[in-house]
Amino acid sequence: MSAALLIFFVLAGLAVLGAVALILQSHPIHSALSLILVMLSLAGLYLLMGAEFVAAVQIIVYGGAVMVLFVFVIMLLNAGEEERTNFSKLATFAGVPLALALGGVIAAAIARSSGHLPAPAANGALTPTRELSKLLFSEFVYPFELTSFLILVAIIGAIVLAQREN
Amino acid sequence: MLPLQIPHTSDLVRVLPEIIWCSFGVFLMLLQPFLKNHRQILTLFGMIGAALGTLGTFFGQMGAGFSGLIQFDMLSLFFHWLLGLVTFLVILASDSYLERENLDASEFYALILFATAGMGVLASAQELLTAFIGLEMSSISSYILAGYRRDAVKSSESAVKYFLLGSFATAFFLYGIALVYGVTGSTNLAKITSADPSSNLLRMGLGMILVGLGFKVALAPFQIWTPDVYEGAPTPVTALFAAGPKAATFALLLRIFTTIHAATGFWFWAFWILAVATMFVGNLGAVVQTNVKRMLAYSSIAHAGYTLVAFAAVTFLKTDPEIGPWPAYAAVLFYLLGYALVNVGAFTIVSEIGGKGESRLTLDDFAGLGTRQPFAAAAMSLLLLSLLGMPITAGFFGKFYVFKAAINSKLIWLAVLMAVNTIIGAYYYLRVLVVMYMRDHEGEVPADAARSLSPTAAMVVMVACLATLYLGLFPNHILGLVLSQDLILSAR
Amino acid sequence: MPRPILENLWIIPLLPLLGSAINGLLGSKWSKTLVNTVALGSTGLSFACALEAVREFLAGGSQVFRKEFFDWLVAGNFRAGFDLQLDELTVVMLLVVTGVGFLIHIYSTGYMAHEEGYYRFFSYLNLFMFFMLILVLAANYALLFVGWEGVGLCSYLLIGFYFLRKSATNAGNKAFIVNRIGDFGFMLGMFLLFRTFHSLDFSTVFAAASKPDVAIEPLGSFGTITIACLLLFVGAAGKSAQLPLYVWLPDAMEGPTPVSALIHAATMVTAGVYMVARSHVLFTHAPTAMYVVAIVGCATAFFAATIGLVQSDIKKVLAYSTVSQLGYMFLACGVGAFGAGIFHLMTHAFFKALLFLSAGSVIHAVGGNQDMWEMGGLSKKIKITYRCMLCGTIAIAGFPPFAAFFSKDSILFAAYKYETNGKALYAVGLLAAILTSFYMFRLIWLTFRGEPRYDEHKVHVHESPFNMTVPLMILAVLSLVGGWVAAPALWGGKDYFAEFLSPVFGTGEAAGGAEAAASLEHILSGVAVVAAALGLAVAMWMYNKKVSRGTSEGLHKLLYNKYYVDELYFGAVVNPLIWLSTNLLWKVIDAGTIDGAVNGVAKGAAVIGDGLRHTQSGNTRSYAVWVIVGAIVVFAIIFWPIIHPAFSGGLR
Amino acid sequence: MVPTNYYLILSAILFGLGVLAFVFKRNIITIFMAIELMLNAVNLAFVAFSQALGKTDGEVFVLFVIVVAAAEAAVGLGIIILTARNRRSLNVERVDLLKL
Amino acid sequence: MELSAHLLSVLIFFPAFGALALLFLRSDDEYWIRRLAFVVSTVEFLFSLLLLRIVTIGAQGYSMTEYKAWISAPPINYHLGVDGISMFLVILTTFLTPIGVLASWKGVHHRIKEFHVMLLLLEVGVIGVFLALDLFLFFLFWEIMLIPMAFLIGIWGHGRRIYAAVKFFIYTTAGSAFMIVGILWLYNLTGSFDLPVIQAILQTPQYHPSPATEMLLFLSFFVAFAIKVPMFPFHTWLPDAHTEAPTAGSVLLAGVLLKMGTYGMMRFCLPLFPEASRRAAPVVAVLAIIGIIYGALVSLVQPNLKRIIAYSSVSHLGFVVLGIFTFHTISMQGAVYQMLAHGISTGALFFLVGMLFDRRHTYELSEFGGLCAPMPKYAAFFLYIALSSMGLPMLNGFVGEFLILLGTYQVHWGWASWAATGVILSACYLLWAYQRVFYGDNTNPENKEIKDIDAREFWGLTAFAVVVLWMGIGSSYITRRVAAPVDTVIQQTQSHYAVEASRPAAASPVLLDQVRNRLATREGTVEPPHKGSARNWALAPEVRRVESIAGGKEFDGRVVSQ
Repeated sequence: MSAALLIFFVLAGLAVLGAVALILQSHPIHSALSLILVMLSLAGLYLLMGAEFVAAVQIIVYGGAVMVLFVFVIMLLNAGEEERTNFSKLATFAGVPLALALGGVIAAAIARSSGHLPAPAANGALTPTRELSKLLFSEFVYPFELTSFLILVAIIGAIVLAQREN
Repeated sequence: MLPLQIPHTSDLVRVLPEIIWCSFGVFLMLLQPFLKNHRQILTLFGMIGAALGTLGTFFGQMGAGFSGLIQFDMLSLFFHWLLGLVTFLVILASDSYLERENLDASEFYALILFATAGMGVLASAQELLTAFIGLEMSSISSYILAGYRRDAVKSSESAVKYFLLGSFATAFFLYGIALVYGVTGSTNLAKITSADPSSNLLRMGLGMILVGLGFKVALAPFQIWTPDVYEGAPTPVTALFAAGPKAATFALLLRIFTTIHAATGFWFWAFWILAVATMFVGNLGAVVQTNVKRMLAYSSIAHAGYTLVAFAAVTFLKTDPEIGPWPAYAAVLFYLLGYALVNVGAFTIVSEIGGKGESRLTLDDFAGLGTRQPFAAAAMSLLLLSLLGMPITAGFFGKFYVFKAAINSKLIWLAVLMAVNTIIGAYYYLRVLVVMYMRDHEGEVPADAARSLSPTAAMVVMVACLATLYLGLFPNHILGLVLSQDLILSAR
Repeated sequence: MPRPILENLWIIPLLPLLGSAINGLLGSKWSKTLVNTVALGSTGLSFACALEAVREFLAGGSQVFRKEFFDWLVAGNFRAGFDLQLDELTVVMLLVVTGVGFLIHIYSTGYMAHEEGYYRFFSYLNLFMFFMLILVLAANYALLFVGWEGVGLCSYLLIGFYFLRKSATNAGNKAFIVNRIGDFGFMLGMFLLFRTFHSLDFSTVFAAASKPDVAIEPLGSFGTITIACLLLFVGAAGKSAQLPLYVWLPDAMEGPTPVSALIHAATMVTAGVYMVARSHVLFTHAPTAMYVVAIVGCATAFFAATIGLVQSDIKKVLAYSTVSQLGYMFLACGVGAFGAGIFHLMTHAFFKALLFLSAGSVIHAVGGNQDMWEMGGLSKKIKITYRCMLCGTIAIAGFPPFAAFFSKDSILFAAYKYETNGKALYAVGLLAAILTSFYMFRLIWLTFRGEPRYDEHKVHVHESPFNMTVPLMILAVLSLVGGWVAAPALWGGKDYFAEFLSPVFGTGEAAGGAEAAASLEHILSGVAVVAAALGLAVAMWMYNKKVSRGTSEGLHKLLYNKYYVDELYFGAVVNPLIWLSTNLLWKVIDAGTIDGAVNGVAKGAAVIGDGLRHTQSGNTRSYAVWVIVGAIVVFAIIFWPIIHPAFSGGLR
Repeated sequence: MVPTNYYLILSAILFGLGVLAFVFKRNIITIFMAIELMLNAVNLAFVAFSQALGKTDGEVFVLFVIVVAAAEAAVGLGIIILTARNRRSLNVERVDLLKL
Repeated sequence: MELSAHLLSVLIFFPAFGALALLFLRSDDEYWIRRLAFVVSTVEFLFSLLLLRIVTIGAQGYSMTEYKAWISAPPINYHLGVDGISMFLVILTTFLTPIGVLASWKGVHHRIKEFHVMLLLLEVGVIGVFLALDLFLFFLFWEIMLIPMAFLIGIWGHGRRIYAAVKFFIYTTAGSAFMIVGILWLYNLTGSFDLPVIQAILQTPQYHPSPATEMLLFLSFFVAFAIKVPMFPFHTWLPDAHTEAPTAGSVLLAGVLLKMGTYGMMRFCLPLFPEASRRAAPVVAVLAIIGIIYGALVSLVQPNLKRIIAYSSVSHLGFVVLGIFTFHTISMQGAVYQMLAHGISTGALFFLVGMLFDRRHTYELSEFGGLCAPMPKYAAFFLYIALSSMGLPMLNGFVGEFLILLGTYQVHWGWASWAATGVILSACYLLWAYQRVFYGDNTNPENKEIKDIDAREFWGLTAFAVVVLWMGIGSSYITRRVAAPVDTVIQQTQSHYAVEASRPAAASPVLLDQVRNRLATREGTVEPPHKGSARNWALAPEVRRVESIAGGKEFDGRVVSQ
């Protein structure tokens, strides 16, 4: 087992652990922390694959900004322990098996048919950030600009929704 | 230095509608501090924005833009018109609603315009990334709009449900894109076209895309969110939901599932089954509703089902070299246009009848409308008959073309099941008519319920009715436009 | 030679129609005199025209006259026109109808003088004349059917004339519906004739049927013509009250008495006989049908006579007597003696009209009561009526030289000579003759002889007015002399009546002719007179003293209740049909099954919809599960070809 | 070297766990986290494919997804705050006024 | 623009303009609303009488047609035509509409304007149905007609009016939903919606549908028509609709709407699907006979006058269907005649019953009795019409029944014999009902003061009475004019495929020329299709098929301009 594989398994294990913890933790703040664990592990995996910029963004934007926002809201709303109600019969009895089945189907489909793909970072090179930015500002400039409006929408939304009644 | 490419002017002209819509959105936000109490002016600007954006389509050249990220063809043109018209009408219809509910106008209109821009992007997207951004633009705006009546419990519930489930579906959509990307190495539809149809991963990816988009257009069983969200959202917003995103998403579905060869042949079974399920769920669900707004929500599910019948025909006809899929495309487009206009009109009436706080939405509140508000009742009848598919209305030709597409593709049983559904539909549409004309209002009619439609709403309803009749009498004018092999450029 | 009336034969029926229309539309506000003028004027003119037409006909050498006036039904190769024809048979019927009809009109002006709806009565009566004339003048079956149904209608209207009486309207309905059953057969008969001969014109059909290559279908076989004849006979049986469709006629006595005389004795009920005689060409090709006709006629003659024995209502007795006499006529037709049948038809018209009108006069005299047990001893108080009625009774009983002696005699003679069981037919006929004589003299005795059994303080018996008695007297004379045209046959001379009709029926079938037959006929007529005398004697013996109604038991009860045939029909047909219609067809099939299914589907949709809507629990978690379910379904569909490679299609 | 399959299967597992979390959790915020988890799974798949194919546009996609996720988070948390204010509960099962 | 050249359009749209004019009157202006509606419908009736000059005896095909291109893709055209059959049905419609206005003079008190608008719109739809030669146009009018009728029942009806209206609507929609599938399927086979063109194409051997297809197509049309007729077992909407409908609604419903079903069978089912019609004929005939007997028996025991008449319609229309499906010229002419006769008789009966309802607000038989005394004129008219309905010779009802039975007997004596029992039963239920209403003592105190008919009612009834009598005597006026079209229908049903296949060019050259010319003229009105563009999608099949019929020429994507 090569070192890369070992690192992969460790990180993958952490990610899955985080995900499972997210599910099992009953306090939202713990779930949020579990999710941060998943994100950090994924950032590691991105690095492992050589996607350094994505890894950085993952940590800065996702792990940093977004998750901080989550934690902030949890604190703001003073969310306590999760109330484990079971009003939904369907979700109670069929939810877990079906969700697992779905994940299984996807995993199985991938496992059976993506064998021909070359391993990532087979060329050993990191993705140059310059390449990335070139794409972003030339080929994908239109969605990029659209994203600005998207963020504007989000700002308006936050204002509109969180505004107190006057 | 990075070799930054300034986009070519022609590319910008191709997205002129989106630019105008977005600019007006920003413009309206900027006006907000100055015109806070001048709702009518804001409405006017919103309408101008919607109209100008629609006019913006006339300058673009047919063809792909932004290095193939978007495709400016007849399909996108058609949907831009549809969206512009719908937005125009929805903004007009919102005027009295915002006044009644005492809501801020500028953000509302800005969000509508942003949403429209997002739908426009969706309609012309040739690249799944663009589509994703467009989808998110329209979706995020929609989430906010759904919860726009902040103090109303139902509105916020509608928003939270829409948001959670919408994001859930988006995740599926994205995962689908990822898989498609993995198999084909691209997210550009033009490049995916020739992908190996036997790849299971591609199949899985397209399936997940179908799940994600099917959620947006409310196909059973992904329709499950629709009644709740439609009921809870402010009624003009519901009108927009039922007309805009649905149409735009169908445009994208058309583009994807006509472009990609891998999604033909056996795929029609997926559409077949989804169509049947959707029609039955929508119609049977509507039969038992007593809330008109919710009933219309169910009916919109049913209509998605009817549209999907034509879809089944598309995927099937693609393999028929003699006829080609164009009649089915035309059917989808015509159906969506007629349906969108009718729905905007119908929801506008419901919004007006609903009164302050949307408190009068049940069938009982519609009782005796025929005498109380003859115009509203007559218009509602016409629109409902169009939804039912009576002749000389848009709905009739819509259904007719769908039937025809289905029969062209020898999907006789699908056509028969659709006929059965039409009969079920007749039952509940007719019930509203019956209540309006044949039953008297029980108890005293509240003072404000007797008030006739506001002028703006009346205009919207008028336009919807006239459009319905126009499409019902001269369907050819529109059909001639969309019956072209250039409809979807990448699908030639 | 100009033939003004013959060429415009339509005038004869049209006149009464006009009278009917005028009286019906305007008469309500008119005085009785005016109504009388119109009614009598139109009928009288019609009678006059008929006479003139007959004169023209005879003057023209008795050529069968036939003229098409306008097309009535035209479709494909089918044509039925308003075509009238006049031949010897028509002449007899025409004169009987217009003549007797006119007399009865006159009588009615007296009889109905105090009734409500006077104008209505005459309007109906004139309308009846119209239809009856159409019936006898028609030159094709379809037009004949017009008259046929039309007289049925008038019969219905006139029976139900006293519409406040439920029994009257019931009787009207019964008459019409039973007639309809007969018409059902008649129509089918017509259809079959058209299928066979491609026409319904008498001339065409009979010409085609009498072609030499049309074989006579032997007795016992059921060929096309036989079936057609039998179907026609069903119609005739309905109209002429034969077994088993006779039930309406006794009830029809609910109508005013002149109606009973005109419609239910003299004319309408003989339409069946007329139709059979008219179709004699067909019947002679169908011995099986003939035999059936003879048996039915004979059986009816006997059967109705037995019921007549015990009836207490004076008109009911006459009604059963009519049924019985009609049976004789069919017997005659059945044994091939069409001429004799028509002869009896004519004499019967005279004497039965006479009897009915006399009975009407009696009823008039005693103030409306029809129960013979509440009469008696009337002979002294209403002498004219008594004499006229006696005249009619002697005639019907068959005593010479009254009319029925000759006609009934020729029928029995023909029956006796008939090859197939002729003797049996003769025997039953003779028995019926005895019964006839008995019940008629019983009637005379109960009504006119003995002591009065009515309350003389309340009932002031009075003779009828002039306009009622004169027709009686005329008819009495006709009952006497009506048969004399055939009388010379008894002395080996000519049967003028038969000879007159021979262009229609052909010669050699009726009485007269061979010497050997003459002696047999003498014997038979002697037997007949003896039979009549026997009936008279028994009646005298039984009713000379008996004055009380007595109890009704055993056979008497059975007869008195008409063998319970009405009850049988109601119990076996009418009530089950109504029960079936109500409970099975309407309640179970219509409301239950079909509507139940329709409403059930609607309910089912609502139930399913309700079920579906419970999936809409409002719980986002459930919704997410549904999305997952949907995703799995989509995957299942698109991977189906991999899971099941053989799957290729199915119903799309 | 780690085969691409491994990454993809991990991605599928994470996606599945995200789905599971969505249907299993009751707290709206946590459910939203489940969505984020699913998006992360998508990102992982994208990066893996991108690297395997030796193309960069997959990573661009990831950047967009992250941006959109951030925007969605802003709006989503706004909606959650609104709901919490209206409802005084974060249990998704108690947000069921609209139904049937 | 000559009026006479557009008579058919005028006939269809004149009432619509009348309805439009009504809208401009004030809703409480009862006086003028009624008069205007009456005048409009009467003028319409006079217009329709002009048709009598156009359709001559023995005229082959359609005596007058109108053709205008409407929708090019798919090729839907405004194609109208009139022949003997449709002419009389149109006249029947225009005759009954003013009667309907008269009938509602006193019975309708609220929303008078809307009522008359609906009545006139109904007339538009019905006349359109009878005149349309384009399947699509036919379907369009067929559907349009539904709404005014449903409203007439639902708004101005009695008691359970809403149930009845919805039932009527859903029943009919159920039928027509399948018909549209059939129409489109037919289009898919032939590439045309034009009735004559489709007929020509279907009769050529290479375009015969397979027997199974033909049967399904036949059924898709037939069920819609059978529901409309209504045939057993699709009849249960009728009693409800009739019972609850206002008088005018019942008059028109029974008078003309039911005829749309039988007309459809004659015009579409038989000529388009001859083989299937013949194969289905035994079943249809048996259903028709069941309808005849069943309707009569159920009618016998109904407690309500309107229900009696409603079930009698089931019975009478059974005769019509039987007459059509025996494919015999006599019976089919009889069937056409019976449609008209039933329209008049039943229309009149409903008119009469409506008068009673105006006075007493009930239809229950038990409420009546002895009405002869207080209202003799009314009783006389009622009897007269009842007699015409039960088929008394020299009145209108007899001719149809007689011809139908006569013709049927020529084909199948058993059917005729069973059907003829209906003649007996019709007398039973009508006379029995008549007896219960009019005869006997007038015991119900509410009936003591009941008024006899007034002048308006008298003249309305007189109009009926005259027509009844005229039709009974002068039936040949009608039968001669329907003979040619009926024979055409029969001829079309006789074009056996086996016979067809043996002939090289089956469709007549004249018709083919017409088809081709029609295509050419239509091409002139819309822009010519670009070669290879999708626009000719709509035209392609039709042209292609016509070409191949014409001479097996290869289709090159363009219309051959002659």
